[in-house]
Amino acid sequence: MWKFIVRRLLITSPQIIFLSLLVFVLASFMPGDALTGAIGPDVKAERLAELREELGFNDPWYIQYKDWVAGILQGSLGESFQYKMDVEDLIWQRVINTFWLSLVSVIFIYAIGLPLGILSGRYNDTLLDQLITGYTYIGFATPIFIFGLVALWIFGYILGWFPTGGSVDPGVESGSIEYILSKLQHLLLPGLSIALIGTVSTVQYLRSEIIDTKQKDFILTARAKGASERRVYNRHIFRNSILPIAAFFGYEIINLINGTIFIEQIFSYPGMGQLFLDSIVIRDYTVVTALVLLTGIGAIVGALLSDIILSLVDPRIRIK
Amino acid sequence: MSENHSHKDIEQQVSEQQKEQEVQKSPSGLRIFWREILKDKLALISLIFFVLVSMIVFGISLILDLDEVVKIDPFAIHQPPSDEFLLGTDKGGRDVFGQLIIGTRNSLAIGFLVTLISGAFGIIFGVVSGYFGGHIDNFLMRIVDFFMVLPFIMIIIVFVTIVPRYSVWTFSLIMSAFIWMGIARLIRSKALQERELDYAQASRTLGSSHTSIIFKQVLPNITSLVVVTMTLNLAANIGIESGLSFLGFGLPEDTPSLGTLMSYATNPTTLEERWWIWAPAAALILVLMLAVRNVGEALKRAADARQRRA
Amino acid sequence: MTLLKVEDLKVHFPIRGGILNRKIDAIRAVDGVNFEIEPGETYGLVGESGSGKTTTGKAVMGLNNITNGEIYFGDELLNKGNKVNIRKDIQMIFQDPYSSLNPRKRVIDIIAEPLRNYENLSKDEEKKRVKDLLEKVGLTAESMLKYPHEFSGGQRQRIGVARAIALEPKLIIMDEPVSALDVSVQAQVLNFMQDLQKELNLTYLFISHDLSVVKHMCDRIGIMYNGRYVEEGTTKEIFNDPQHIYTKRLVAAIPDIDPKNRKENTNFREQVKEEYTNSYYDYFDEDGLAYQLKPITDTHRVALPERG
Amino acid sequence: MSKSLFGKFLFVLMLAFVLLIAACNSDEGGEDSSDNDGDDTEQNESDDDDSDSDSDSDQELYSIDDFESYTGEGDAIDGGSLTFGLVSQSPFEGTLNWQFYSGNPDSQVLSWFDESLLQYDENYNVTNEGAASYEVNEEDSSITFTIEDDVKWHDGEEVTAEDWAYSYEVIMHPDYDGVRGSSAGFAYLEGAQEYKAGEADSISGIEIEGEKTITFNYTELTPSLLTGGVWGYPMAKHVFEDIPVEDMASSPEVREEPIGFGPYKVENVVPGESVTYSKFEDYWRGEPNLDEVTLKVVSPSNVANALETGDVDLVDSFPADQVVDNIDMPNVQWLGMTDLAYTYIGFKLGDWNADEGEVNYKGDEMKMGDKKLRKAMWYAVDNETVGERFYNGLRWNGTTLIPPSHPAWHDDSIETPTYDEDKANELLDDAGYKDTNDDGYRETPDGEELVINFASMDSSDLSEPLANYYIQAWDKVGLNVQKLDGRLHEFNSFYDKVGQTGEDDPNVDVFMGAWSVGYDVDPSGLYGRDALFNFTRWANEENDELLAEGLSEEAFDTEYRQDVYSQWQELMVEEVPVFPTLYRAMMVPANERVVNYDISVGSGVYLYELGVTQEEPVVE
Repeated sequence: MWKFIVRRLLITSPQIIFLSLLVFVLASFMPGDALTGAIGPDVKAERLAELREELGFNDPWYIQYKDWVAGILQGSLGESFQYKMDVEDLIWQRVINTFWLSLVSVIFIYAIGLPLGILSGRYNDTLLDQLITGYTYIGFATPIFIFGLVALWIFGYILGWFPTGGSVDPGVESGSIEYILSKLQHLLLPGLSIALIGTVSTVQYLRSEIIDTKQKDFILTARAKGASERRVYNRHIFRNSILPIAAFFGYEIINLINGTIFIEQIFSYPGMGQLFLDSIVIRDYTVVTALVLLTGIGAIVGALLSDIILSLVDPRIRIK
Repeated sequence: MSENHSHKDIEQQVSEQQKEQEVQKSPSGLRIFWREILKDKLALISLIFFVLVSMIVFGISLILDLDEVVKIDPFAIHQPPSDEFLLGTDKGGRDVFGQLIIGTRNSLAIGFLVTLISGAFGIIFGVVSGYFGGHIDNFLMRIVDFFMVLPFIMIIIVFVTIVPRYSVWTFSLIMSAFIWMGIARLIRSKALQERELDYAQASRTLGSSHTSIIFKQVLPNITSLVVVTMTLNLAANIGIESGLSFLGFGLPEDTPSLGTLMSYATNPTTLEERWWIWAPAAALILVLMLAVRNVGEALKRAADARQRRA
Repeated sequence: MTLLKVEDLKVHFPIRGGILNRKIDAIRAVDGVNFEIEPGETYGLVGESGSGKTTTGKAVMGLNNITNGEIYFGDELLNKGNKVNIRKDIQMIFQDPYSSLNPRKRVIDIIAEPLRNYENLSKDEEKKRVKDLLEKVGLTAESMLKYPHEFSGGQRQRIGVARAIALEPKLIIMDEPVSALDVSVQAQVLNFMQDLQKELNLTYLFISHDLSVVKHMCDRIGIMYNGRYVEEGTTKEIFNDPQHIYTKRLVAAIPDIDPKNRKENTNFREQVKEEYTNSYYDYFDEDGLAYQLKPITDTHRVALPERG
Repeated sequence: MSKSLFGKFLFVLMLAFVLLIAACNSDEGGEDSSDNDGDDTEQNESDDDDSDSDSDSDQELYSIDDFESYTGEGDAIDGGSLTFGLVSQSPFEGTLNWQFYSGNPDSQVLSWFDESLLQYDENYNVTNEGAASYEVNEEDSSITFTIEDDVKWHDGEEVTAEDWAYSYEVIMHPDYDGVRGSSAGFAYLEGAQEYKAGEADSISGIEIEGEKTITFNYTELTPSLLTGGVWGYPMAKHVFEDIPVEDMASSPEVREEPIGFGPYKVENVVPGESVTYSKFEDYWRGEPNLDEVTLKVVSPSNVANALETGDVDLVDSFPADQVVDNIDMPNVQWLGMTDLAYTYIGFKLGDWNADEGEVNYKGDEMKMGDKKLRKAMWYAVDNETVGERFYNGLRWNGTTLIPPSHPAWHDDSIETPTYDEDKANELLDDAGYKDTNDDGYRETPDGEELVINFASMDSSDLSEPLANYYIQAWDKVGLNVQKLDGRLHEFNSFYDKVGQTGEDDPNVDVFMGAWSVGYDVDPSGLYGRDALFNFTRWANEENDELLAEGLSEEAFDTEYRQDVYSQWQELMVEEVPVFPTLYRAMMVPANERVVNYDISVGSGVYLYELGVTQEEPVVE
């Protein structure tokens, strides 16, 4: 197993290098730079030119890339020009928010998806199943930004049940119960928005998996041997269908990130997605590069994780 | 082949199930599709609806004067629907109905283009990879792996900020460049199976070139998979396009898409009070995507003999 | 003059592993095989599955990369470089009549495929040739516009034959051509192939696991085990005077239809089996591989260890 | 997969929804026409939307003159707390130090807990009302400042002359990487460049004359020094002393526990999102009124809602495109002032000579070289209508390049072109721009096709409609104007194209952007011969002279300076390298309970006086 992991890691390292190169080259083609935003009558152009030279904005991209790699080797992702702080600290601040959002979403995805999938699969072709399938039909067709927007409108504005922006109420003592509750309250609506759309594939997968498994011989045998229906479902069918779902989680990471970009924008939630869009606009290259890279690594690690789980679950996949 | 990547394995598992229908593969795949759709009323309605909308939209946009639609009228800002403006006007006094028509056309056009471009590329890539196998496959799949882990929304956004002048075409190209991998992978695993079948080997003993085998022998055998995947991709691509436009990284306002109209709803007053600007666009996106998916699902069933209704 | 000469043919498939996915070992599917085929004869290649017989056939056909060895067709070395050239003089008939015909193609397209590759025929000429070929294999001209799934297995195999003879090859490699067919059809197809052989002056390389079929079809037989030859000889020699214990066992296993001999047969099989178990290590080396072939007569060679 | 009845049902439902919308429209269309007949009594409840928007389309007009910048005095309760909304799509950066901050959001956070030692009047001249008073010594070109005795940092230390000098040393430090340090107060300061180059250990022009007294020696005196030129923010030396300059911006002293000497001190910072302040009892002007202030980021799309629900009491600014929709909000009072900014349309008249460091005015060589053409384009646009229809009067026709936010310098007596299509046509005909090939567009006097490329900055929701509207207007007088690259440009690529680095995109002929104006009225940073940001690349000698005179020592005489700038404004109207399109109002909503607050500068109302009339925000 460790060989498998090490080999996967070896394969992924060129991917990461390519990714960083790609982002760097792209970033160097973007019009403007981090100093464009400072233009105004109070700031002398000479000062900006000076700074450009000092900060190396004028260097060709490969020089900048070299410096950046050198920085990484020393454990630094560089400094954000806009925020005047180390990129890793800045991203950490936001990643933690996105992490909570993703976590809540994932919890909801499974908390909603598993029961619905099981119900739908167990009682297939009943009214309940049709309701659930109907939901997955709509859910599949609904782009997340439309759903998020409408959810914000209805539950945030019209009903006023949820806050319409931010990640926590101001002034709440960090670490207190109130703080956690406030955080949760801010997470609920965006998290639900992601989950209600994101869970659809889980429901569908689970449903068809269960319907499939139901007719497999070992289930029929179990039934024939007199196992109770509940036992059949809990011990045999569920366990058989659930593992692949757990394994697919890793692949889901990239979708989750794509989802958070929209949701964070709509709910003004200060996470990575928002940081990314802002940094694009103000040309905070170090941040853009770091974020894309980090996301890429996240996706790679996610895929790796899934592969490992899958190979544990299904020995056929394991490789020598 | 030697490199085992588990996506592949999952696909193989899936395709094992398909194997049984392999044997019954009949030449009239498209006819089966058609029969399945006729049988499935929902899919039929969806198809008719989709074709109708496409025809209306492309038809009207032929006679609609784009300049007139995007003409700014400071004396008609934010008009509610009326006889003059069927769906009211937006912040620039522009006719929303006209924009909806043009926007649907653009969204559909981009959806089609992206599906075709990314589909064509993905198919060729996948079929070559799967057909040749070995080192070629290994190398090509590393490329796919690389693209798979790209946070494609982010990269597309970066790209869009770079390209100085973009149109429906360039935008479609940019999008296609980052979403061809799924289909490539699917086709590859299919092609891997196909190439092991004797008919492909037979063709080689008969002196057919690789190109001819790929295009004349293998490809026709995976059309059903291609059709199904492309249909489902079409729905997804319309969604991605409108999402990007919504974020402001899609087409410029002068070339409205459904996402552009949606993005007006980021203004809370528009969201709350001027439903006529965004709600029709939202509904249209939903219904279009539903319709395309319905058709796609029906096709999928048709391709999978076990689930066929017809 | 020999038509096909295979010298020291080796086909190895790498086993990869380790962190860098390097080649760490190889499956020796074919490991040093020599044989010759004379024009006009039917040469049988026999062995259980995994013995390397199909791989050998495909290597001759050029469908496998060969690791080592030479294949001469007439005077010509086929494997210049590493890849074996495909010659239109060699054709192949596949085991599975279902998968060997492209289900999306009409019969005319299937049979005309080699013609289109090698000969520039007009549409009408092509049609005529296909019609002739179909008639030659006993199918009607109407079959031309049908799809493979509209035919029975035996008919399909005939289509496969029609395709194979379209280019008027000298050598046809048959890879278990009837094993996928009903027994009732098997004999029919085999007889038809024999007739065809005479009519077109063909040479067959007949690959099979079924000794009774081989006995019926072949002039000479080579027996493979684990990628190597254990014995080669004329049909008579192999069946009447098997030298290698493996061959003996194979021959003994042929079912006899006459019920009178049943008891006798059973006893004989028991004996052979016992001998096989007892003397296994006399006939195979410590890796379970066959030894080098030693000629016994001009035509008969057996893989036996150096004695004394 | 089994067929789902429900799925089918939903699909039909969606279809019905679409049809319904279509049906609704025709219905409402009908009602609308009957509205016109005058019987709108029949409208039922479901038409509420409709009637709202009807009043919308009636386009109520407002004027900046209708609004006060002051909430007025009221019966403020003792103490109380207030929530301040920082309107921003993105979190604030959190560089909470005047020396290092780079965006407006941070400056909003800063102004609650730290302030300048200098106080300005309504014309942005330094007064002696602030924490420091000044005295100009004309003989040796120096200015001496004296800090009030009881000005203390939040940690109780005195704010000293040393602190003030220290902020100069930090900004001019070779390792300093912020954008400040180019205003007159640094540029004219003796010894500053030597210090910056690392040739001197201290700035020779700064003399500390006592604990609270400091003298700055300048190479020459210019009025700019006292209109924003002198850097008035001290930096707590006892806090920062031991931190290397390059690490200061990311230090916790800047980001987490910043101190200042303003009326409120920072209690807690949630990075990027919110800050809580408590009152600083030893504030030098007196004890602040409020006990506590909370600042939090509110996104532009949420701010109206946040105000309505009392979630925030006060905001730093309000999205211009939403003002009119919310102006009737019942629990809110609207404060207004003329913004220090204007929108403009500029013409490319040359390029940048990087070697000389000055503009290379090419005049007639350029497509837009003809003054009459430029003027005609000014006449062709109807800024009045734009202001009224798009901004309901909260932006209005701009006249000169010094906006009325600087009442002392803005000359409203100057005649400037206003919308007159005939006049525009006449000017174009005169100049020889005629449609010679009947394609509906005018050709150049040489008979060549004239396509004018228009680069417009994408800065707000209305950018696109406005740009299109201007293009339509020019189209009406026969000018073929096209958007550069067929779209608007977000600010990065806009500034790249107009030449922020000196490499102008040769395709740009006309561009539309906006400038904010500093306290100092001196326009040479934007229109001087050696100004890189003079994107028109226009210059002439009269301009050079006037701009120089405006900064001369004589210009300390306000009347003299006024006259110089009047002449300059007139010159720019005459030459039209740039014409202003819109002036703008800054509108700030405040909850009804907020009193003693003034958004303008120099009103004599200070932040520590801010109060509330009741404990809880007024909600509808």
